[in-house]
Amino acid sequence: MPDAPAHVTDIAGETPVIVRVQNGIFDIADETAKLADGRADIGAVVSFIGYCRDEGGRLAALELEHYPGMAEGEIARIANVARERWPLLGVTCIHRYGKIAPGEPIVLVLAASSHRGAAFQAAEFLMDFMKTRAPFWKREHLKDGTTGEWVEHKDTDQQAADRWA
Amino acid sequence: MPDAPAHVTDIAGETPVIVRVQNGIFDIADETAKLADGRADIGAVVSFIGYCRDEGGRLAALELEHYPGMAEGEIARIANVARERWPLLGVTCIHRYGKIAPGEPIVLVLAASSHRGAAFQAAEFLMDFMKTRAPFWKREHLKDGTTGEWVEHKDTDQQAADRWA
Amino acid sequence: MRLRYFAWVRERIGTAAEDLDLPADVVTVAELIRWLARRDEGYAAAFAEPDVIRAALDQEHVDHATPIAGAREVAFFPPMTGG
Amino acid sequence: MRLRYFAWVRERIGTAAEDLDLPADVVTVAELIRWLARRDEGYAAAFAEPDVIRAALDQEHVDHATPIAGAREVAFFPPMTGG
Repeated sequence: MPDAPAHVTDIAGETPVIVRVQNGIFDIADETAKLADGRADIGAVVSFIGYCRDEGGRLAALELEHYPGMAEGEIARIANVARERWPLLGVTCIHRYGKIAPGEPIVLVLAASSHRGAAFQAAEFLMDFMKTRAPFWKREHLKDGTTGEWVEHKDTDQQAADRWA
Repeated sequence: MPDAPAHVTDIAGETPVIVRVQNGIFDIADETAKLADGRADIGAVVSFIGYCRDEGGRLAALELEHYPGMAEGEIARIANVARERWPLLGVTCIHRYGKIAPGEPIVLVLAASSHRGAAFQAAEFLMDFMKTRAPFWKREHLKDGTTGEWVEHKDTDQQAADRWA
Repeated sequence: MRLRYFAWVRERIGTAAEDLDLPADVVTVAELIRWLARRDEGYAAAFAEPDVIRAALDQEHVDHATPIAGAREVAFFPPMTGG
Repeated sequence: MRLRYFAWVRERIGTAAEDLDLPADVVTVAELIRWLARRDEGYAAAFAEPDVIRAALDQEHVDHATPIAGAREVAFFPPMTGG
Protein backbone atom coordinates (compact mmCIF):
# COMPACT_ATOMS: atom_id res chain seq x y z
CA MET A 1 0.00 0.00 0.00
CA PRO A 2 1.62 3.31 -0.96
CA ASP A 3 2.26 5.55 1.96
CA ALA A 4 0.42 8.87 2.10
CA PRO A 5 2.62 11.86 2.86
CA ALA A 6 3.27 12.02 6.58
CA HIS A 7 2.11 15.11 8.43
CA VAL A 8 4.72 16.44 10.76
CA THR A 9 3.88 19.07 13.32
CA ASP A 10 6.84 20.47 15.20
CA ILE A 11 5.44 22.71 17.85
CA ALA A 12 7.76 25.57 18.74
CA GLY A 13 9.19 25.51 22.23
CA GLU A 14 11.83 23.68 24.16
CA THR A 15 10.14 20.26 23.97
CA PRO A 16 10.38 18.76 20.49
CA VAL A 17 6.96 17.41 19.57
CA ILE A 18 6.42 15.22 16.53
CA VAL A 19 2.87 14.41 15.42
CA ARG A 20 2.24 12.22 12.38
CA VAL A 21 -0.91 10.70 10.91
CA GLN A 22 0.00 8.18 8.24
CA ASN A 23 -1.09 5.05 6.44
CA GLY A 24 2.35 3.42 6.53
CA ILE A 25 4.00 1.53 9.32
CA PHE A 26 6.46 3.09 11.77
CA ASP A 27 9.67 1.82 13.38
CA ILE A 28 10.03 2.27 17.12
CA ALA A 29 13.84 2.24 16.99
CA ASP A 30 13.91 5.01 14.35
CA GLU A 31 11.42 7.12 16.30
CA THR A 32 13.25 6.58 19.59
CA ALA A 33 16.53 7.56 17.92
CA LYS A 34 14.94 10.75 16.51
CA LEU A 35 13.86 11.66 20.03
CA ALA A 36 16.92 10.67 22.04
CA ASP A 37 20.04 10.43 19.85
CA GLY A 38 22.70 13.06 20.47
CA ARG A 39 21.17 14.11 23.77
CA ALA A 40 22.57 13.44 27.21
CA ASP A 41 19.81 15.10 29.25
CA ILE A 42 17.15 12.42 28.64
CA GLY A 43 17.05 9.82 31.40
CA ALA A 44 13.85 7.99 30.47
CA VAL A 45 11.81 7.24 27.37
CA VAL A 46 8.47 5.48 27.80
CA SER A 47 6.80 4.18 24.68
CA PHE A 48 3.40 2.73 23.95
CA ILE A 49 2.54 0.70 20.85
CA GLY A 50 -1.10 -0.21 20.25
CA TYR A 51 -1.59 -3.25 18.00
CA CYS A 52 -4.47 -4.58 15.94
CA ARG A 53 -5.75 -7.77 17.63
CA ASP A 54 -7.59 -10.51 15.74
CA GLU A 55 -10.21 -10.86 18.51
CA GLY A 56 -9.82 -14.60 18.83
CA GLY A 57 -9.37 -15.15 15.09
CA ARG A 58 -12.56 -13.30 14.09
CA LEU A 59 -10.91 -10.29 12.42
CA ALA A 60 -9.23 -10.03 9.02
CA ALA A 61 -8.39 -6.36 9.54
CA LEU A 62 -9.34 -3.13 11.23
CA GLU A 63 -10.05 -0.13 9.04
CA LEU A 64 -9.32 3.25 10.57
CA GLU A 65 -11.18 6.29 9.29
CA HIS A 66 -9.92 9.68 10.41
CA TYR A 67 -10.65 13.38 10.06
CA PRO A 68 -7.64 14.71 8.13
CA GLY A 69 -6.34 17.94 9.55
CA MET A 70 -8.31 17.69 12.77
CA ALA A 71 -6.53 14.42 13.63
CA GLU A 72 -3.11 16.11 13.52
CA GLY A 73 -4.46 19.24 15.23
CA GLU A 74 -6.13 17.40 18.07
CA ILE A 75 -3.12 15.16 18.74
CA ALA A 76 -0.91 18.27 18.80
CA ARG A 77 -3.28 19.87 21.34
CA ILE A 78 -3.10 16.73 23.51
CA ALA A 79 0.71 16.75 23.26
CA ASN A 80 0.79 20.41 24.26
CA VAL A 81 -1.29 19.74 27.36
CA ALA A 82 1.12 16.92 28.30
CA ARG A 83 4.18 19.10 27.97
CA GLU A 84 2.59 21.86 30.05
CA ARG A 85 1.81 19.29 32.73
CA TRP A 86 5.10 17.34 32.92
CA PRO A 87 8.77 18.34 32.46
CA LEU A 88 9.11 16.53 29.13
CA LEU A 89 12.16 16.58 26.85
CA GLY A 90 10.36 15.20 23.81
CA VAL A 91 7.04 13.76 22.64
CA THR A 92 6.22 11.68 19.55
CA CYS A 93 2.68 10.64 18.56
CA ILE A 94 2.08 8.62 15.39
CA HIS A 95 -1.36 7.31 14.46
CA ARG A 96 -2.02 5.19 11.38
CA TYR A 97 -5.18 5.12 9.28
CA GLY A 98 -6.51 2.78 6.58
CA LYS A 99 -6.65 -1.01 6.71
CA ILE A 100 -4.45 -2.61 9.34
CA ALA A 101 -3.96 -6.37 9.70
CA PRO A 102 -3.94 -8.22 13.05
CA GLY A 103 -0.50 -8.07 14.62
CA GLU A 104 0.35 -4.74 12.99
CA PRO A 105 0.89 -1.61 15.08
CA ILE A 106 -1.71 1.17 14.94
CA VAL A 107 -0.40 3.85 17.25
CA LEU A 108 2.91 4.89 18.80
CA VAL A 109 3.44 7.30 21.66
CA LEU A 110 6.87 8.24 23.05
CA ALA A 111 7.48 10.48 26.05
CA ALA A 112 11.00 11.50 27.09
CA SER A 113 11.97 13.11 30.37
CA SER A 114 14.95 13.32 32.70
CA HIS A 115 13.19 10.99 35.17
CA ARG A 116 10.90 8.02 34.71
CA GLY A 117 7.81 9.14 36.63
CA ALA A 118 7.02 12.01 34.27
CA ALA A 119 7.67 9.87 31.18
CA PHE A 120 5.35 7.08 32.39
CA GLN A 121 2.57 9.47 33.36
CA ALA A 122 2.79 11.52 30.19
CA ALA A 123 2.75 8.44 27.92
CA GLU A 124 -0.34 7.07 29.66
CA PHE A 125 -2.03 10.49 29.59
CA LEU A 126 -1.29 10.84 25.86
CA MET A 127 -2.79 7.42 25.12
CA ASP A 128 -5.90 8.03 27.24
CA PHE A 129 -6.58 11.23 25.29
CA MET A 130 -5.59 9.78 21.91
CA LYS A 131 -8.31 7.19 22.55
CA THR A 132 -11.03 9.64 23.55
CA ARG A 133 -10.27 12.87 21.64
CA ALA A 134 -8.29 12.10 18.47
CA PRO A 135 -10.80 11.80 15.58
CA PHE A 136 -10.29 8.19 14.49
CA TRP A 137 -12.94 5.49 14.09
CA LYS A 138 -12.32 1.76 13.77
CA ARG A 139 -14.47 -0.66 11.84
CA GLU A 140 -14.04 -4.40 11.66
CA HIS A 141 -13.38 -6.48 8.56
CA LEU A 142 -14.20 -10.11 9.25
CA LYS A 143 -12.37 -13.28 8.22
CA ASP A 144 -15.46 -14.38 6.22
CA GLY A 145 -14.92 -11.44 3.84
CA THR A 146 -17.75 -9.28 5.15
CA THR A 147 -17.48 -5.79 6.55
CA GLY A 148 -18.26 -5.87 10.24
CA GLU A 149 -19.44 -3.25 12.70
CA TRP A 150 -17.97 0.04 13.74
CA VAL A 151 -16.15 -0.55 17.01
CA GLU A 152 -18.18 0.76 19.96
CA HIS A 153 -16.45 3.24 22.22
CA LYS A 154 -15.78 2.01 25.75
CA ASP A 155 -16.88 3.81 28.89
CA THR A 156 -13.65 2.57 30.48
CA ASP A 157 -11.66 4.66 27.97
CA GLN A 158 -13.55 7.81 28.99
CA GLN A 159 -13.07 6.91 32.65
CA ALA A 160 -9.34 6.50 32.01
CA ALA A 161 -9.20 9.99 30.48
CA ASP A 162 -11.30 11.46 33.29
CA ARG A 163 -8.69 10.33 35.86
CA TRP A 164 -6.44 13.17 34.70
CA ALA A 165 -8.98 15.97 35.35
CA MET B 1 34.02 -3.25 24.10
CA PRO B 2 33.45 -7.00 23.51
CA ASP B 3 30.06 -8.21 24.56
CA ALA B 4 29.84 -10.70 27.40
CA PRO B 5 27.56 -13.68 26.79
CA ALA B 6 23.96 -12.68 27.40
CA HIS B 7 22.07 -14.50 30.11
CA VAL B 8 18.62 -15.50 28.99
CA THR B 9 16.04 -16.76 31.44
CA ASP B 10 12.85 -18.06 29.91
CA ILE B 11 10.53 -18.78 32.78
CA ALA B 12 8.10 -21.61 32.08
CA GLY B 13 4.45 -20.66 31.82
CA GLU B 14 2.11 -18.99 29.42
CA THR B 15 3.76 -15.57 29.61
CA PRO B 16 7.11 -15.52 27.80
CA VAL B 17 9.63 -13.79 30.05
CA ILE B 18 13.07 -12.79 28.80
CA VAL B 19 15.68 -11.59 31.28
CA ARG B 20 19.15 -10.57 30.11
CA VAL B 21 22.10 -8.98 31.90
CA GLN B 22 24.69 -7.91 29.38
CA ASN B 23 27.47 -5.46 28.65
CA GLY B 24 26.41 -4.80 25.07
CA ILE B 25 23.75 -2.48 23.77
CA PHE B 26 20.21 -3.62 22.91
CA ASP B 27 17.83 -2.67 20.12
CA ILE B 28 14.28 -1.81 21.11
CA ALA B 29 12.85 -2.76 17.69
CA ASP B 30 14.45 -6.23 17.85
CA GLU B 31 13.24 -6.82 21.38
CA THR B 32 9.71 -5.59 20.59
CA ALA B 33 9.62 -7.87 17.53
CA LYS B 34 10.72 -10.85 19.65
CA LEU B 35 7.85 -10.15 22.01
CA ALA B 36 5.07 -9.28 19.56
CA ASP B 37 5.80 -10.62 16.07
CA GLY B 38 3.53 -13.40 14.86
CA ARG B 39 1.00 -12.80 17.62
CA ALA B 40 -2.46 -11.28 17.18
CA ASP B 41 -3.54 -11.35 20.84
CA ILE B 42 -1.27 -8.52 22.02
CA GLY B 43 -3.01 -5.15 22.01
CA ALA B 44 -0.46 -3.08 23.88
CA VAL B 45 3.29 -3.01 24.47
CA VAL B 46 4.69 -0.46 26.90
CA SER B 47 8.44 -0.01 26.94
CA PHE B 48 10.82 1.84 29.18
CA ILE B 49 14.38 2.78 28.28
CA GLY B 50 16.61 4.26 30.96
CA TYR B 51 19.54 6.30 29.62
CA CYS B 52 22.85 7.46 31.04
CA ARG B 53 22.65 11.24 31.53
CA ASP B 54 25.71 13.48 31.58
CA GLU B 55 24.44 15.44 34.60
CA GLY B 56 24.92 18.82 32.99
CA GLY B 57 28.16 17.84 31.25
CA ARG B 58 29.87 16.63 34.44
CA LEU B 59 29.96 12.91 33.57
CA ALA B 60 32.22 11.02 31.16
CA ALA B 61 30.51 7.70 31.91
CA LEU B 62 28.62 5.65 34.44
CA GLU B 63 30.11 2.33 35.48
CA LEU B 64 27.64 -0.34 36.52
CA GLU B 65 28.78 -3.08 38.88
CA HIS B 66 26.44 -6.04 39.32
CA TYR B 67 26.14 -9.31 41.19
CA PRO B 68 26.29 -11.95 38.44
CA GLY B 69 23.68 -14.64 38.88
CA MET B 70 21.73 -12.78 41.52
CA ALA B 71 21.05 -9.97 39.02
CA GLU B 72 19.34 -12.35 36.58
CA GLY B 73 17.62 -14.23 39.42
CA GLU B 74 16.27 -11.14 41.11
CA ILE B 75 15.00 -9.61 37.85
CA ALA B 76 13.29 -12.92 37.03
CA ARG B 77 11.62 -12.87 40.48
CA ILE B 78 10.40 -9.30 39.84
CA ALA B 79 9.06 -10.35 36.40
CA ASN B 80 7.26 -13.31 37.97
CA VAL B 81 5.54 -11.07 40.51
CA ALA B 82 4.43 -8.78 37.66
CA ARG B 83 2.95 -11.61 35.65
CA GLU B 84 1.07 -12.95 38.69
CA ARG B 85 -0.32 -9.48 39.25
CA TRP B 86 -1.36 -8.46 35.73
CA PRO B 87 -2.68 -10.41 32.72
CA LEU B 88 0.55 -10.09 30.75
CA LEU B 89 1.31 -11.69 27.39
CA GLY B 90 5.06 -11.10 27.53
CA VAL B 91 7.80 -9.43 29.57
CA THR B 92 11.35 -8.48 28.62
CA CYS B 93 13.90 -7.03 31.04
CA ILE B 94 17.43 -6.21 29.88
CA HIS B 95 19.97 -4.52 32.14
CA ARG B 96 23.47 -3.58 31.02
CA TYR B 97 26.62 -3.51 33.15
CA GLY B 98 30.10 -2.05 32.66
CA LYS B 99 30.99 1.44 31.43
CA ILE B 100 28.17 3.29 29.72
CA ALA B 101 28.58 6.68 28.05
CA PRO B 102 26.08 9.55 28.38
CA GLY B 103 23.27 9.16 25.88
CA GLU B 104 23.53 5.35 25.85
CA PRO B 105 20.71 3.17 27.13
CA ILE B 106 21.20 1.25 30.40
CA VAL B 107 17.97 -0.64 30.90
CA LEU B 108 15.01 -1.82 28.83
CA VAL B 109 11.68 -3.10 30.11
CA LEU B 110 8.84 -4.26 27.85
CA ALA B 111 5.41 -5.36 29.04
CA ALA B 112 2.81 -6.75 26.64
CA SER B 113 -0.87 -7.25 27.36
CA SER B 114 -4.16 -7.33 25.52
CA HIS B 115 -5.07 -3.91 26.97
CA ARG B 116 -3.01 -0.87 27.79
CA GLY B 117 -3.73 -0.41 31.50
CA ALA B 118 -2.03 -3.65 32.52
CA ALA B 119 0.95 -2.99 30.22
CA PHE B 120 1.52 0.52 31.64
CA GLN B 121 1.21 -0.60 35.25
CA ALA B 122 3.41 -3.66 34.82
CA ALA B 123 6.17 -1.70 33.05
CA GLU B 124 6.23 0.93 35.81
CA PHE B 125 6.15 -1.77 38.51
CA LEU B 126 9.04 -3.60 36.84
CA MET B 127 11.13 -0.43 36.70
CA ASP B 128 10.37 0.55 40.30
CA PHE B 129 11.58 -2.86 41.47
CA MET B 130 14.53 -3.02 39.04
CA LYS B 131 15.69 0.22 40.69
CA THR B 132 15.30 -0.94 44.27
CA ARG B 133 15.89 -4.73 44.20
CA ALA B 134 18.07 -5.67 41.21
CA PRO B 135 21.71 -5.83 42.44
CA PHE B 136 23.36 -3.11 40.34
CA TRP B 137 25.43 -0.18 41.58
CA LYS B 138 26.38 2.90 39.58
CA ARG B 139 29.53 4.90 40.00
CA GLU B 140 30.44 8.08 38.23
CA HIS B 141 33.41 8.67 35.97
CA LEU B 142 34.03 12.38 35.58
CA LYS B 143 34.99 14.42 32.51
CA ASP B 144 38.26 15.44 34.23
CA GLY B 145 39.41 11.80 34.08
CA THR B 146 38.89 11.02 37.76
CA THR B 147 36.69 8.33 39.22
CA GLY B 148 33.77 9.92 41.00
CA GLU B 149 31.43 8.76 43.73
CA TRP B 150 29.11 5.80 43.94
CA VAL B 151 25.65 7.08 43.11
CA GLU B 152 23.52 7.46 46.26
CA HIS B 153 20.23 5.63 46.31
CA LYS B 154 17.17 7.87 46.34
CA ASP B 155 14.40 7.67 48.92
CA THR B 156 11.99 8.54 46.10
CA ASP B 157 12.89 5.27 44.36
CA GLN B 158 11.99 3.29 47.49
CA GLN B 159 8.77 5.31 47.83
CA ALA B 160 7.92 4.52 44.21
CA ALA B 161 8.37 0.79 44.88
CA ASP B 162 6.37 1.01 48.14
CA ARG B 163 3.33 2.30 46.20
CA TRP B 164 2.76 -1.24 44.89
CA ALA B 165 2.51 -2.89 48.34
CA MET C 1 -21.77 26.22 5.61
CA ARG C 2 -19.57 23.19 5.01
CA LEU C 3 -20.81 20.07 6.80
CA ARG C 4 -18.69 16.92 7.23
CA TYR C 5 -19.68 13.51 8.51
CA PHE C 6 -17.55 10.58 9.66
CA ALA C 7 -17.91 6.85 10.38
CA TRP C 8 -21.52 5.65 10.83
CA VAL C 9 -22.87 9.21 10.78
CA ARG C 10 -21.44 9.51 7.26
CA GLU C 11 -22.79 6.11 6.26
CA ARG C 12 -26.31 6.77 7.51
CA ILE C 13 -26.48 10.19 5.83
CA GLY C 14 -24.90 8.79 2.67
CA THR C 15 -22.37 11.55 2.07
CA ALA C 16 -19.03 12.60 3.55
CA ALA C 17 -19.43 16.35 3.04
CA GLU C 18 -21.92 18.89 1.73
CA ASP C 19 -22.51 22.66 1.64
CA LEU C 20 -25.83 23.77 3.07
CA ASP C 21 -27.51 27.14 3.62
CA LEU C 22 -28.85 27.14 7.15
CA PRO C 23 -31.93 29.05 8.30
CA ALA C 24 -31.25 32.00 10.59
CA ASP C 25 -32.93 30.37 13.59
CA VAL C 26 -30.32 27.56 13.68
CA VAL C 27 -27.95 29.11 16.23
CA THR C 28 -26.28 26.28 18.17
CA VAL C 29 -24.84 22.86 17.37
CA ALA C 30 -27.87 21.29 19.06
CA GLU C 31 -30.24 23.26 16.83
CA LEU C 32 -28.28 22.26 13.74
CA ILE C 33 -28.56 18.59 14.75
CA ARG C 34 -32.36 18.96 15.20
CA TRP C 35 -32.66 20.73 11.84
CA LEU C 36 -30.55 18.10 10.03
CA ALA C 37 -32.48 15.21 11.65
CA ARG C 38 -35.67 16.45 9.92
CA ARG C 39 -34.13 16.41 6.41
CA ASP C 40 -34.74 12.73 5.56
CA GLU C 41 -34.64 9.22 6.98
CA GLY C 42 -30.86 8.92 6.66
CA TYR C 43 -30.26 12.10 8.68
CA ALA C 44 -32.94 10.98 11.15
CA ALA C 45 -31.09 7.67 11.63
CA ALA C 46 -27.72 9.43 11.96
CA PHE C 47 -29.04 11.79 14.63
CA ALA C 48 -31.53 9.43 16.34
CA GLU C 49 -29.54 9.65 19.59
CA PRO C 50 -28.25 13.24 19.54
CA ASP C 51 -26.48 12.86 22.92
CA VAL C 52 -24.12 10.31 21.37
CA ILE C 53 -23.06 12.60 18.51
CA ARG C 54 -19.79 14.54 18.80
CA ALA C 55 -19.31 17.83 16.98
CA ALA C 56 -16.34 19.87 15.82
CA LEU C 57 -16.32 23.49 14.64
CA ASP C 58 -13.42 24.23 12.34
CA GLN C 59 -11.72 21.00 13.47
CA GLU C 60 -11.99 21.58 17.22
CA HIS C 61 -14.26 19.68 19.59
CA VAL C 62 -17.26 21.66 20.86
CA ASP C 63 -20.30 20.82 22.97
CA HIS C 64 -23.84 21.02 21.63
CA ALA C 65 -24.58 24.39 23.24
CA THR C 66 -21.88 26.13 21.19
CA PRO C 67 -23.10 28.73 18.64
CA ILE C 68 -22.09 27.87 15.09
CA ALA C 69 -21.93 31.44 13.79
CA GLY C 70 -18.60 32.20 12.11
CA ALA C 71 -17.56 28.57 11.61
CA ARG C 72 -16.52 27.56 8.10
CA GLU C 73 -16.83 23.82 8.75
CA VAL C 74 -19.03 21.81 11.10
CA ALA C 75 -18.37 18.09 11.53
CA PHE C 76 -20.48 15.38 13.17
CA PHE C 77 -19.24 11.94 14.17
CA PRO C 78 -19.63 9.11 16.69
CA PRO C 79 -17.45 8.87 19.79
CA MET C 80 -13.84 8.29 18.78
CA THR C 81 -12.40 4.75 18.81
CA GLY C 82 -8.80 5.29 17.72
CA GLY C 83 -5.64 4.50 19.60
CA MET D 1 31.36 -19.70 54.30
CA ARG D 2 31.75 -17.72 51.08
CA LEU D 3 31.44 -13.99 51.58
CA ARG D 4 31.00 -11.53 48.71
CA TYR D 5 31.10 -7.75 48.76
CA PHE D 6 29.96 -5.24 46.16
CA ALA D 7 30.38 -1.55 45.33
CA TRP D 8 31.72 0.59 48.21
CA VAL D 9 31.44 -2.30 50.68
CA ARG D 10 33.88 -4.18 48.44
CA GLU D 11 36.17 -1.16 48.13
CA ARG D 12 36.31 -0.45 51.87
CA ILE D 13 37.01 -4.09 52.74
CA GLY D 14 39.51 -4.36 49.89
CA THR D 15 38.33 -7.66 48.46
CA ALA D 16 35.42 -8.89 46.34
CA ALA D 17 35.12 -12.36 47.90
CA GLU D 18 36.65 -14.51 50.63
CA ASP D 19 36.04 -17.77 52.48
CA LEU D 20 35.86 -17.44 56.25
CA ASP D 21 35.21 -19.84 59.10
CA LEU D 22 32.65 -18.24 61.35
CA PRO D 23 32.42 -18.79 65.11
CA ALA D 24 29.38 -20.79 66.27
CA ASP D 25 27.81 -17.81 68.03
CA VAL D 26 27.37 -15.90 64.75
CA VAL D 27 23.80 -16.94 63.99
CA THR D 28 22.10 -14.13 62.09
CA VAL D 29 23.07 -11.70 59.34
CA ALA D 30 23.17 -8.92 61.96
CA GLU D 31 25.61 -10.92 64.09
CA LEU D 32 27.79 -11.62 61.06
CA ILE D 33 27.92 -7.90 60.30
CA ARG D 34 28.95 -7.11 63.90
CA TRP D 35 31.61 -9.85 63.80
CA LEU D 36 33.02 -8.67 60.45
CA ALA D 37 33.06 -5.03 61.59
CA ARG D 38 35.57 -5.97 64.34
CA ARG D 39 38.06 -7.58 61.91
CA ASP D 40 39.96 -4.43 60.87
CA GLU D 41 39.54 -0.79 59.92
CA GLY D 42 38.36 -1.59 56.37
CA TYR D 43 35.56 -3.83 57.60
CA ALA D 44 34.75 -1.29 60.30
CA ALA D 45 34.39 1.40 57.63
CA ALA D 46 32.29 -0.87 55.38
CA PHE D 47 29.87 -1.69 58.20
CA ALA D 48 29.98 1.64 60.07
CA GLU D 49 26.27 2.13 59.37
CA PRO D 50 24.89 -1.42 59.53
CA ASP D 51 21.31 -0.29 58.86
CA VAL D 52 22.35 0.88 55.39
CA ILE D 53 23.88 -2.48 54.41
CA ARG D 54 21.82 -4.92 52.31
CA ALA D 55 22.42 -8.65 52.54
CA ALA D 56 21.74 -11.64 50.32
CA LEU D 57 21.87 -15.34 51.24
CA ASP D 58 22.55 -17.56 48.23
CA GLN D 59 21.66 -14.65 45.92
CA GLU D 60 18.33 -13.74 47.51
CA HIS D 61 17.62 -10.61 49.54
CA VAL D 62 17.22 -11.20 53.28
CA ASP D 63 16.80 -8.93 56.30
CA HIS D 64 19.36 -8.73 59.08
CA ALA D 65 17.39 -10.99 61.44
CA THR D 66 17.70 -13.96 59.07
CA PRO D 67 19.80 -16.93 60.31
CA ILE D 68 22.76 -17.67 58.05
CA ALA D 69 22.94 -21.40 58.80
CA GLY D 70 22.91 -23.52 55.64
CA ALA D 71 23.81 -20.70 53.25
CA ARG D 72 26.74 -21.31 50.91
CA GLU D 73 27.20 -17.63 50.02
CA VAL D 74 26.49 -14.44 51.94
CA ALA D 75 26.77 -11.10 50.15
CA PHE D 76 26.85 -7.56 51.52
CA PHE D 77 26.32 -4.42 49.49
CA PRO D 78 24.95 -0.87 49.58
CA PRO D 79 21.39 -0.07 48.51
CA MET D 80 20.98 -0.78 44.81
CA THR D 81 21.25 2.04 42.27
CA GLY D 82 20.61 0.32 38.95
CA GLY D 83 17.85 0.97 36.44
